[in-house]
Amino acid sequence: MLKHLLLTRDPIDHAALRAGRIATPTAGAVLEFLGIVRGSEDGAPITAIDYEAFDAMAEHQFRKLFDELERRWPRVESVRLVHRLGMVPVAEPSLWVEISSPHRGEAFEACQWLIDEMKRAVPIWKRSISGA
Amino acid sequence: MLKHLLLTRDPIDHAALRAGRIATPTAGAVLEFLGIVRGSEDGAPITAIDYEAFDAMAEHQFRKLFDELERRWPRVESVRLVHRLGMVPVAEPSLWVEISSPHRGEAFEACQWLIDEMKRAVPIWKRSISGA
Amino acid sequence: MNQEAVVRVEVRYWSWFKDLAGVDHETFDIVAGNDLGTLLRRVREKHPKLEEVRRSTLVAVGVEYQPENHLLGDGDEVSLFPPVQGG
Amino acid sequence: MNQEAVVRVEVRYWSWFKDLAGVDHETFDIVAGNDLGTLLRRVREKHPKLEEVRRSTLVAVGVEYQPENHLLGDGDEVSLFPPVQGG
Repeated sequence: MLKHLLLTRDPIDHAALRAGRIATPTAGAVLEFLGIVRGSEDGAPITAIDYEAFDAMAEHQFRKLFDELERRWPRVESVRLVHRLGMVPVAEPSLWVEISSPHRGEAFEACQWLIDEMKRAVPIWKRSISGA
Repeated sequence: MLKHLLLTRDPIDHAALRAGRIATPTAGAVLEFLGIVRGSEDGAPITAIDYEAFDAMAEHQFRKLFDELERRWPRVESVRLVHRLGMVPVAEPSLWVEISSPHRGEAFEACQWLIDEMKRAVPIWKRSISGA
Repeated sequence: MNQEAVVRVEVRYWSWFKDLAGVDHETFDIVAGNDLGTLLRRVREKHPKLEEVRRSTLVAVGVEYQPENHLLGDGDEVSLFPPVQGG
Repeated sequence: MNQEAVVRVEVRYWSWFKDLAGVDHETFDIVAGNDLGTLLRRVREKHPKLEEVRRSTLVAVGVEYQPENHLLGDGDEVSLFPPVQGG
């Protein structure tokens, strides 16, 4: 299984990520998820979210989740995940996840599981920034 | 809710579709699904799938599904679906679906529901083409 | 008598049902007010191979799925097709 | 005696736990072989605001989550942080 992880302070470059996908004759399903910073948090308007990570632990925990994903869904061919850190303005993505697999069901299951587990175990935190 | 449907004999142009996405300050989740023609069908190698549609009925049934999706997930902001028809070579996408919503859960649910319902109700059929 | 008026419907076959019927569409003259089930019996009598796939046949009138008790009118387009396979 | 040997561990605070502790990291000298729970009691005595968020505190040694009976050694890095919020 191809596993790609990137924690980056730069904007997420979809086009490059998508161009980097390796097509195989067995991958019938590709699922992409974008998590995007919304303009309000708990009902109050915000202008950005500042993401902080314990980088070394975050990478380690993501790697463990990738390995567990491979055990649970051995036919998944590729999992790629990019999490942006630092200041992410409203309407820009903070998270990009792509799962490629022979069939649709396993891609949906694995993608949701991975995001759920990330939100349980990967040490990344957010701080809302409001305007002016 | 923005609803966009295209049945086309042309290749699916991801880049243009993605560029056409309208970002809103309330859309926190964007899910994209690509269904791709695999290199084998029932264990035998193939080179392409030829998709046939009863176009008028397919469009009507898709529209009904979009309306029902809106009733079930009223907070979904946008659903866009492109199905390619005619000859689709192996490793090229036949289906592209994008759901945009405030939160992740409803995007995953609505996307899977829409594809399941399409496979139940929308009159599109496939014929495997093998080489030479 | 009025109920004996004859109307014409078009029957269309899709996907490999075209091969089973040997045509992709044809017309049937039926008694006005007949239902879909009555037409389907005639279609299956004419094309026995369609009788064999009866359980996996989907039927629409125009662009809507309809049950066998749906009443047909002049100019209706009736479609018969196998399970759909989009995606 | 051997078990009274003193070792030094670094404690790191993340996210708003830095505000509660007033520092982002500090060192503690502990008796070799002490477990994580013993260290955490000292940390919370020193920083009462961290006692208040005890139930929502996650604790790691190095890059792994560890239970309170995990034994600490010289140079260990212990991290305390609130529930994670990636995505």
